[in-house]
Order: sequence, then structure tokens, then C-alpha cells
Amino acid sequence: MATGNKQAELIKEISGVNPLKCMKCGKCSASCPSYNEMDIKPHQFVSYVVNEDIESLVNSKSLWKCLSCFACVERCPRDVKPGKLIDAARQLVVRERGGDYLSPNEIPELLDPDTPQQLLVSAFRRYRR
Amino acid sequence: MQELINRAKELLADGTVARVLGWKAGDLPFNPEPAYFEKEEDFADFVYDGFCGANLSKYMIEASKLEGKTLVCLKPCDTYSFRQLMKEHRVNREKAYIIGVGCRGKLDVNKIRDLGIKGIESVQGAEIEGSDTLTFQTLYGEKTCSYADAMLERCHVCKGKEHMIYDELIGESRETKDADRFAEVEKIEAMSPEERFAYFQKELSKCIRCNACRNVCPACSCRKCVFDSNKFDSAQKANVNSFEEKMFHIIRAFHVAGRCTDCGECSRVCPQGIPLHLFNRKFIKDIDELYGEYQAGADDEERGPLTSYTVDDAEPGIVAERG
Amino acid sequence: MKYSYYPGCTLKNKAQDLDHYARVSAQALGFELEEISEWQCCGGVYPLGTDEIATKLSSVRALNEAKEKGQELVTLCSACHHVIKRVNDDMKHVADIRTKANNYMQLDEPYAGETNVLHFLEVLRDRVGFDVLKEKVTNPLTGKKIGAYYGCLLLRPGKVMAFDNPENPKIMEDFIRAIGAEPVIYPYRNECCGGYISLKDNELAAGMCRKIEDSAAGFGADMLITACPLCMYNLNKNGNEALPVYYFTELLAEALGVKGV
Amino acid sequence: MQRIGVFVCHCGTNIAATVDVKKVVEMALAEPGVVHAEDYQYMCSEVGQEKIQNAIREKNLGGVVVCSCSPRMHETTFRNAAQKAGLNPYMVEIANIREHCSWIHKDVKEATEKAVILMRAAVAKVNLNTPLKAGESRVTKRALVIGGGIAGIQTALDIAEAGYPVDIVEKTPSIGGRMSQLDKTFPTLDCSSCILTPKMVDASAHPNITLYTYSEVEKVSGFVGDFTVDIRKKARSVDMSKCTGCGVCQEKCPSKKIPSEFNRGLSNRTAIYTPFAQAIPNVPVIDRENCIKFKTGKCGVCSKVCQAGAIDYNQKDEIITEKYGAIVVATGFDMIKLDKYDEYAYSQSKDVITSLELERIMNAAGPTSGHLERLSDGKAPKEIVFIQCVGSRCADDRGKSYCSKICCMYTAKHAMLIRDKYPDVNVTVFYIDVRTPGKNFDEFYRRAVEEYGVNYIKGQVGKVIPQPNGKLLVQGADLIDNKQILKEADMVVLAAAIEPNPDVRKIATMLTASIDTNNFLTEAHAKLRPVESPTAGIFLSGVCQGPKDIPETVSQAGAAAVKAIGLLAKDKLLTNPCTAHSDELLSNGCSQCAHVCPYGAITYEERQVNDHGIREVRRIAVVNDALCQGCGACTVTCPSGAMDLQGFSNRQIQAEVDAICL
Amino acid sequence: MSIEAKEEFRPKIVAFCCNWCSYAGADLAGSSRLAYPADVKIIRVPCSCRVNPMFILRAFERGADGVILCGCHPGDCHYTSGNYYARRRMTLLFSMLDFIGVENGRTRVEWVSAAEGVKFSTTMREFVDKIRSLGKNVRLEDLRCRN
Repeated sequence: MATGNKQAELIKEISGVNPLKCMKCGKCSASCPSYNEMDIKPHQFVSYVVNEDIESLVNSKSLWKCLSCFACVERCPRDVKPGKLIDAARQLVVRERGGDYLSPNEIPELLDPDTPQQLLVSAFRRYRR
Repeated sequence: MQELINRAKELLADGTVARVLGWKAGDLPFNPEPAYFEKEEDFADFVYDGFCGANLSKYMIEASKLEGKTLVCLKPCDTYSFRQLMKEHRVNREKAYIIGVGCRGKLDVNKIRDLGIKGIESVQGAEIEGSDTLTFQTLYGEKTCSYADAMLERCHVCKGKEHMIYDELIGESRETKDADRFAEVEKIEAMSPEERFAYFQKELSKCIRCNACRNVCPACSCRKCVFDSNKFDSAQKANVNSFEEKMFHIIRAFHVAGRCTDCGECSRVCPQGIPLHLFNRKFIKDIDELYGEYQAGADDEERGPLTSYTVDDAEPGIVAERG
Repeated sequence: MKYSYYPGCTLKNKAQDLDHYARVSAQALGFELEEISEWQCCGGVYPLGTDEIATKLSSVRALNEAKEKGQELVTLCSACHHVIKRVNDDMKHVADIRTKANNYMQLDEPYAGETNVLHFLEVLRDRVGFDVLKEKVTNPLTGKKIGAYYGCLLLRPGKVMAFDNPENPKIMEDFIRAIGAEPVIYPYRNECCGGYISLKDNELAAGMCRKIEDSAAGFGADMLITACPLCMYNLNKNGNEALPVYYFTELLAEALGVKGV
Repeated sequence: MQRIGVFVCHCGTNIAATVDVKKVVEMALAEPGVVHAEDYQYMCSEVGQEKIQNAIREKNLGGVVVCSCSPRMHETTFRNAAQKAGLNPYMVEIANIREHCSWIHKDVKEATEKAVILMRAAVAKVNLNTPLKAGESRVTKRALVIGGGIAGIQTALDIAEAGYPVDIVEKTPSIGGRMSQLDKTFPTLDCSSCILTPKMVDASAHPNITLYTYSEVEKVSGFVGDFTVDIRKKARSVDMSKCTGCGVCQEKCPSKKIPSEFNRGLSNRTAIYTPFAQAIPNVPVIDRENCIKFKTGKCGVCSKVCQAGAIDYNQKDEIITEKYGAIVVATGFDMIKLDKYDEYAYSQSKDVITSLELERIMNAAGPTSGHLERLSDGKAPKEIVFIQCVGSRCADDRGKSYCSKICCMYTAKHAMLIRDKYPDVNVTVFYIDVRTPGKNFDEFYRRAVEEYGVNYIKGQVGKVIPQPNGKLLVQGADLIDNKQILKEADMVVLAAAIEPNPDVRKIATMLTASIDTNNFLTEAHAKLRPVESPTAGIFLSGVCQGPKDIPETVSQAGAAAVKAIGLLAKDKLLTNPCTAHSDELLSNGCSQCAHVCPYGAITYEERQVNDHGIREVRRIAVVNDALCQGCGACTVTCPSGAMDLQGFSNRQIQAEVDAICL
Repeated sequence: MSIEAKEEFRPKIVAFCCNWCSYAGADLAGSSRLAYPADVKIIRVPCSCRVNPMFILRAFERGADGVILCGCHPGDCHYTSGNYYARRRMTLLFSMLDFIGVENGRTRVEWVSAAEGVKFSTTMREFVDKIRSLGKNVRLEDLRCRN
């Protein structure tokens, strides 16, 4: 519990989000293009942070399914910005040793001749320390 | 000068004016003083030269109460004060016949002394149409300096050679501005708070509360100064090293803020040489920066910056933000 | 008129077209793109964490160079634009980031968001003017029905990007009109194509691309334009082949008659 | 020096638990001038007040300090008590040792020290108090109601019934307001015009009511009991005394393509028009901006066809100046603009409409004659989606922070009416919360669900996606099933937030009535004075004060009327004696104070003065006590200190400063 | 060196509050039990525009360590425009005090509405903290007034 609390505080700090502003309207989940791929839904990110269940959050698939498209950020009527929370949780994972979601070894097989540089660069930045 | 005297005599003679307000020679060659001239023979003492720094506009408050018109000689910068006083209904335009006199900068005897010229017996070149060099006969022999080097600080930051109000103009005026008006203020602003405090502590502890600044200031024209009345518990002065002088000078500057034309008379008359104009100029600088440039006495718009506002004025917190 | 120009890594490589057509078009329109001298990759993704500093420095470098030259900074790639614009906003408004970044950078004069960041489309709209552009078009693409694909990065977050109405943008449509073609407005034009996850999650990305392209085609588009190499890649790789995707600069160059230059 | 009595209240344990009241009494007795000090459980009680009165009489007190709760609570109580014992009420000062001391501090020593200082400051002030006498001002027995919607109409009717003349100023050509645009009203489903029209007729027929339609308030001066108001009666271009309301002019008018305000732009009107059939007065106006005659000089059809000769192209705006004792603001509301909510495709699709537009569509007199149809193709919808909270309850800068309060109920009403009339139409409501406090309100909502089968989904909509086939794909969340829903609809109805009429800011400024960040007028006290503005003589009726439904609006309209009547029933009012005063010997006559006076209360006169033997005529500032509200702006502008504020004089405030800094 | 003997610095702080908004906000802070240090003593004035620079300097002269002025938010003045004048006056006065070397944290203006009990309390806590960090006012005090 204590670590949950510490991690929740960390997520709030990194993201700059106050999850208590959420009024649970679900507009984030209504907007999310990756909704169906996610195990924890965007509107739930907020309550996981409030309830300090960061363990589940950092182990969720959703971390890697978020597109960083900011639709939830743009449309949130309460200025909560769930997308920022999930990004902070992702940071929490990749900043820990061994938390990388992408290993350089798997890159070659993911590439094709047209892969733009920015996709690799951003993938490294999103998925690795 | 002769043209001025002739015209004054003429207006006196034909009854247009009942008296003339100008300067008469003092006991030394560099200290003429304001005076009334009512008869032709009075003009023997009339003088108008580089040492006639005194701003005559404030005298017009009392002169406005006298019978008949008063002819007043106003330099370009004095006319700002006159116009400001008009706005405040303190002088009566109808009672004034304004001759806008030419000016090529006024002289500061302290600066001359600082140039090492002491024991002055006579001066050449201070005349209104004089040369660019001043020549002094002193106890220690003849000395010279350039006119510009001997000018009052205020003339180096002159507001311009235009008269803001006049009935007629006599004499040429010259542009003397060669310095930034706010440079001194900026220099102090750049100091650390400790340095600023020490600076003003040193300067203001010299104050003897002689009230010369207050008496000469055309904006300080209250019938009774708040520091002399019982409306506030503020009418005391003790000669100690304390906040007292600062309070007086801050409040004085605050009361004239937005109304002060920056005529510089306060500093000119201070017997202790305190740069009192810095207070006024700091307010002017802030007003210009925060509320738009404003020159008191330059217009007939009735509202000054402290009696108007805009809804999106800066917040007082800006003082701390600017650092 | 001279602008500082930040091409970004992809434009030097897989998206050379995007860059090339922009340069020749700029020349035709009478402005110059002066490449930032030692630009570094922006990272491709804006680091959201409020404590991220190092990842923002390459943007700050580019921004500062433009500031020193007294020029506006122009970008083309949506991702670069997004990252640089947002970092600039941080430098302007977030004191903590500003202080830390400046401490790292050790500049002569601290950078505080002074540079104005413009997307190439904004240059066309706000500096050149679509009216003027229209006059300079020698080869109008009459009859072409073009769907503008904005994607997410140019528009959101609306307050920071200040590019256009994030839910109902029109800058690309106005652009399409200016080059003589007919814009096709379709609702998915500001929805994400899933580009960032296309590396590891083709399926998901493909679903999104199809939604976008079906919607555009449904409303009658016969091609799409984009400003983003990542969208281009993703739509080409994972989308419907029947609907070609072009960089907007390519069509611009074509309309200005400088495509072959 | 005054003979001062200090009275320290325990306020039960509210004060006494944290402040050592005995110590405060003890310290008070040590203050110069204090000849009496005591403490009591509840100073505001009858016994407490008697203690003060007894001490005033027995000790011949010249000043009283009560250490108690906030002066905003009981200053008047104690002043009245002192007055009954023969002391001028303005010789009483309050030291606020509850709200500003005992309630915020825990440590007894600390709180007691502070209470002593606050007591000292009050004693120091009272020492310099002077007896003040409230002046009297007359009350003009006429009321002004700004806004002719249901709120304004009800207020005016109630005031008129009490026997006072009342004027309604309405800026549109007819009274009736928003309610006249509604089709049915919840929770009883009465026809809106059926219940509103009789009231409109009553208002126009009442001998005590004067209607100024197509008119606006232009200028307000004066103060409670004695306002002077300029009303601009805009040129109607139709002579109201001649017009018979036959309507021929509207039939013949060739300029027919002007979006009808009444139908929210869903249908067109002519340039000469009455907004709706039941308009009162039933006299059209010429919309000069769109009239061909006014634009080109040619036409004049209406004039030619008017049998009564009522058309007058040369009519000019008229300014009517009238005096009023009380003013009621009833300026109502509008829906917010939806330009910041393009994700709902309002501007992209004709079939995305607001609830108020739906009201017009459902109304028999509306653009579709009451048939529910899609505005894009006129087809009957089969699937309708309602989206709640569009722009309400927002913490961003797109919408409003408040709940608009009426949407949940009207949406239930719409859903029910549609299901009732068109049983084959499916209705889905996306909601965040369903808020139905009110008599028979929740029952009403439950009926929509249980009897009419309306599908309520908890979750907001993220995007409305127009489809090539003309349908609208609604992408929303179902938070109960934890699903993202894609629903194909024929029509989408947005419950847009309501906001105060934008004109209200201008009116509030004229009235010096305060207004909150959302442009709602502020009430004097949220709980105890909800229909009064903090500015005396200004009352609030309807949504201009906060979101309300019709029953609430009508109740508040009645309440505002009662407050106005209470004022009009008085012959004289006591004025605030804490006004500015100019010392004629110190006044410079420089006009600076007049520049900052918001009430125009300072004028100048040439006056003969005797300044210590100097007799002269001087320009002196003079304060009109009746106009001065006592803000004190002039006192700081005045460099000489000639302007001072009674009750808050320079020396009084300085004495407080000194006592605190001691 | 004793760490015990040093008495905690208790600043003297004068808060001028306008009757309509800020005084009511202070009342609301009280009725909501939102604590702030007892060092703050409130003087009620009808409007922020009633506060004369003389009062502020007077307070400093008499040994106040900080002076704060609270009024209605711009646009919400009970007297419509009083706080706008106060805003200009205080901006200029504070700038002057800063100019003569007084720590600018000793003066502050804050707009507090009648509904902002929380803001009143936080503002006062912040202000007291600031003054505590600045320590005793020695630059403005009139030594004769020291007791």
C-alpha cells in the first residue's frame, strides 16, 4: 500500500494531473480510438490513481495501447487529461531498469523499407529509458 | 531680454496687464529671484538669463486672486505646470497674460562650483542670446566652462522647446536634450535592494524638512499640506535617522504622481542637494510603462493616470515579478 | 522573407519529398527556408512528464537559434511541429522547465519561448495568404476531390497548438481550395491513425487507417493529403491501397508548376 | 476622550472555548477611556442587549465596543440596542473576535492575545467616533422590471396587484421570453403557451402596468428609492396607436428570408414582423437592417397595404425618462454558443440540434408544424440520441462550471413526448448524472424510463460522426457496461448549457449591481437574501440570478416582487450616514475627487470662506449625501485630506493601525 | 550557542479588507474554520479604494512587518470601480517602496471575493510565511515608535 501511495503521488507529480477533478463522465473513454484494445479503460486510469492501485495500472496492456493522440486530453471537460496519467505510468515503467517494452533486438524484424525514422525514435522514447 | 522688457512695459502702459511677473537680479550674479514689476522704473532690476530657472507658474495661483491681469514669463517647461494648474482650477487663465520666453537650458550654480569655479564675481555668456561658453571673473581669476556642462540636470532631459500655452512668444528656444530621462532611475533600479536602501537612507537622512521642495513645487499647491493639518496624525518631524523623511517624500511624490510635470524645481531648490526629482521620475516611469505614456500639463484631458483606470491594468504583483 | 527551418530526421531520409517540394514551393512563393545549422532530432514524441527536461533540449536548441537570428521557426513534419511547439509553450509558461532547461543549456541569454513556431501550412495561411497562393497557382488541380487528413498531432491540444479548431479544422480544406481542387470533408480527418503503435501493433493501426480511409472515400475523396510522414507510412502500409496518400507539399509544388524542379 | 464600555461575548463556547474572555475584560479595563467592561454568554440575546443598555445609562457611556461575531452579523443589532438606550448608534464598534479569531485559532493564549489587540483597535477607533445621523430620502412609488419573460411578467403582476405602478422594459418586440418558445412544460406536460399567454394578456391589460417592448434601459442614475432611468424606445416604424394587428403587412412584405429569432433560425420571417402569433403587443416592428425600404429607399409595400395607415418610416428612437423606487432585473438566459463543441458536429450537420431547437420543432406553430423530422431531408427519424451536459459542469474554458439544472428534466420530457407521439422512434439519452430534485421530478424521469422505454446510458459522448449515408454515428461510453458504444442515429439533440443573457453585464454595470464570473447577478446573501442584489433597491428575478426552472422562476419572481413592494410601501428611507465630507477650508477645488466618484456625488461651488481671517471666494468640493455611497475613493485622491469619510475617517483608521502595531 | 532560547519571530501584519468582498471572505474563512496565523489583524474598510498609502506607511512606521490589502475582484467592486483605483495606487506605491529598497514581499494586494474563504486563508498563510522568511521590518520602522 505504501508503495502504491508513493507511486500514485509520483504519477500525479509527473503528469501534473489532479485526478480528483474527474466527474466520471466517461468522455475520455468515449473518445479513445484504442478503447477496445485496452484492459483498463481511459476513464478508469483516474480511479486507479485515486485508489493508488498503481500495480495494476503499470501491468496493464493499456499502457502500450495508448496512441498519445490526445483526444481524451482535448475533450475532457474537467481538465483531468487521462492521457497524461497513462503517459506518466508508462514513464514509471520505462524509467525502471528492465521495464523496457521494446528491445533493440526485436527492431530488425519490425522494420520494413519504408519505416520512417521518427517511428523508431519515438518508439524508443515511448518504450525505453 | 530687451525685447521682453519693452513688450512688458508696453502692456503695462496700455493697461493690458496690471503687473509683470518675472525675475529680478539677486545679490550675486547667479541668483535672480521671482519678482513682480508694476512700475516702469522697477524694470531696472529685471533680468532673464540662464540663471532664471525658477518656475513662475505656481505664483499665478495667488496672482489669479489679484485685481487685473498678470503678465507672466513662462519658459517652455513652465507652461506644462501652468496648464496642469489650469486643469485643476487653481489658476485663472483669464487673469494671466502669458509670454512664452525662449530658453536654451538653465544653469546650475552647483555644477559650476563642481567644475572648480568658485568665488564668482561676474558671469558672461549666461544671457539668453549668449554664447556656448560661460566666462567667469572669480576671486581666483578668469575661468570658463561650456554652457552645456553647467546646465541643470533637468535641461539635459528637456521635454522640448514648445510652449504648451501662451499669448505671445518672445525669444528662440533650443533643444537641449542630450540624455535619457530615465537613465538615473534605471541605474538605481539596477541596484540590489540593499544598495537602493542605503542610497536613499544616505540621501534622505540629509533632509532637514525645510519644505523648500514643497513650497516651490507647482503640483504641491494644497491650501494646507496634509503634513501640517490634523486630518492625519502626520504633522511631526524629529531629526532622527528614521523612516520619517521617507514617509514625507514618498507621500509627497505620491500626491503629485500623475500631476507632476517633471519641472525639476524640487531638486533645484533643495539646500541639501537631495535628488528629489528621482521620486517623481520613478512614478512617471512606472506610469508610462504600465498605463501608457503620460505627460502632465501637455493636454486638456481632465483625467490623470491616477484618476482613471482600465479593466486590464497590471496587478500590483507586477512589482515583484519585474524583480 | 526568410524563415528558420527545422526539417527533422525523417525529412532528411524517408520523407525527402515532403521536404523537397516544400523548398521549391517556398521559392516559387517568394520566401526562403533557412535550415537551422545544427539541428538535432526532436525525439518524435512530446515528453508529457512535467519533469522531463533532457528530452526537450534539442527543441530548445533549434528554437534558440531561430531567436538569435530573429526569425520565425517553420516546421513541416507534424510530429516535429507538435514537439517543438509544445516545448516552446513550456519554455514560455512553465517556470520550472524554463529554469532547468536554461541551466542545462548555458546560453548567453536565457531562452523563454520568444520564437514563434509556424507550421508550413500556417505560413501559407497567415504569412503568404491563401488568396495570394491561389493567384500564384499556375496549374490548378481542378476536379480533384481531396480529403485532408490532419491526424492528431497538428491539432491537439488545441490550446497549445493553436493551429485550427481541433474538432472542425479548415486550414487544409482552404489549402485544397487554393490549389484549385475540391476538399472533401469527412469526420475522421482529425482522428488518430495509430501511427505511434504501428511498429508493434499493426492490427490496431490497420483498423484505424481503414476507418479513416473508408470515411474519406465514403464522402467521395479520391485521394488524401497529409503533413505527417508517420501518417503517410501508416496509411500506406496499413490502409486501403485504392486511396492514394500524398504529402500536401507535393500537390502544392504541382499546382505551382514547380514539381519537376 | 469618550467614556467607553467594552462588552465581550462568549457566543456560548464559540468564542469562550478559545478566547479567555475574562482576560479580554481585564485588559479592556486597563485601556484609557474604558470605564466599563463585562462579558456575557450571548451578547446578542435580549439579556445581553439589556446589559449594554444598562451600562450606557448607568455609566453614561459615550462609546461602546462589542467583542463578538462579525459586524456583518450583528452590528445592526447592537447599534439598535444602543440607540434605544439613548446612545448614537454610530458610537458602537464591533471587534470581530469570532470569525477573525476564535474560529480560526486553536491556541488559547494566541487567540486571547489577538482578541485583546482587536478589542484595543476597536476602542481606539471608538475614541474618535462622532455621532452620525442617518439622513432621509424619499421613495418614488413606482417599480421598473427589466425583462419581459415569465420572471418579469410575474414580478410585474405581483407588484401591480399590490397597487403600485410598474413598467416592464423588454428589448424584443414582444413580452413572453424563453417560455413562449417552449412547447410543453415539465413535469405536468402543460402546453407552455396555454399557461403563459393568459399571463401576458393580464400584464398588458393591467392598469398599473406599462409595457415598453422593443425598448432598452439606456442609463440609470440615483439610488434606492430614487432611481432615474432613461429607457430607449427603439423606433418600431409602426404607430402602436393605429395598428390593428391585422397582419396584412407581414403577408405582403417582400423581404422574407430573415432567420426567425423566435424559431431559432429554423424558419424565416419577414422584415416587418411580430415574433409569434400570440405576441403582445400584437403590433409588428420593422427590422430596419433587413427592410428593403430602409436599405434602398424603394418598396414601401407595407405602407401601401396598411389600411390603418400605421406604418411610419420616419419614426425615431424615443428616450423616456422615468423615476423609480425599485428595480427588478429579470433578464433571463440564452443557450451557449456551440462553436467550441465541434466534436458533436453541431455546425457540420443539420440533424444535430439543440434542445431549444427541438422545442420549436415539436411545437405546432414551429418550423415543421410540430412534425418531428430531420432538418436535412425532412425524413422522420427512427433513432434519436440525446447528449446531456454539453457545456455544463466544465472545468475547462470551453463551457460553464455550473450545472444548468433544467436539462435533465426537459430531456426526460422530450424523450417521453417523442416516445408517446412516435412509438416507433427509439430514444437514447447519454447522461453523466440524472439530476431530478423537485416535486414529482424523479417520478417523471422514472416514467420516461419505465413507461416509455427511453434508453438511458451512463456515459458521455466523445464524437458525433456524420456518415456518408446521412446518418450520424454516435461514439459514446457506457460506463456501466464498460463499453464504447457506436450508435447510428438519425438525429442528435444537445442539451446545451444555459447562460445569462449577455446584455446583463451592461445592465449590472449601470445598476452597480454585482455580477459573478459566470455573469449571474450576485444575491445579497446566498441563503438569507436570495432575491436582493447587494446594491440597495435592486432585486433579482429568474435565471439572471442562477439556473432555474419555471416553477422556481415564478416563485422567485413573486419573492422579488414582495421585496420591491416592501420598499415601495415606505415613504422615507434612512440613508447611510457614513458618507464623504469635504472640509471647506482645506478643499483645493482641483476636481480630482470628482473624477473618481462613481456616483457623481461630488460637485463644486464657488463659496465665500473665512480661512482664519482671510475671506475669499473659493472653489469648494461639495458632497451630495444622498448620492454618496461611502466608498472612500475620493479620500485617497485628495492630497490635502480635505475629503474624509465619516465612520471610517483617516484618523480612525490610523488609530486602528496604531493599536494593532503597538 | 543555544537553539532553545531563540524566540520565534511573530510578525505584525495588518490586513485591510473591503467590507463587501474580502471582509466577508475572511468571515467565511472563519465560519469554515480555515485557520491562518494569528499574526494577521484585519481592519475593515468600506472599499479597497479607501486605503490611503498613508495608512500603509503608517503601519510600517509603527513597526508592522507586512501589510496586505484585500478587495473585491476587478470587475466585482461593490462601488463598481474602487478596486481599479486601488490597483493603480498600490501598484505605484509598492513600486516606490521597492525603489527605495524595501523588500517587495512586505506588501501585497489580493482580490478575495465573499465566496473565497479558502483563498483568504491560503493567502494569509502564504503572506505570513513570506513575512516570516523576510524577518523583522527594519527598513521602514520609525525607531521612535519602537517600544
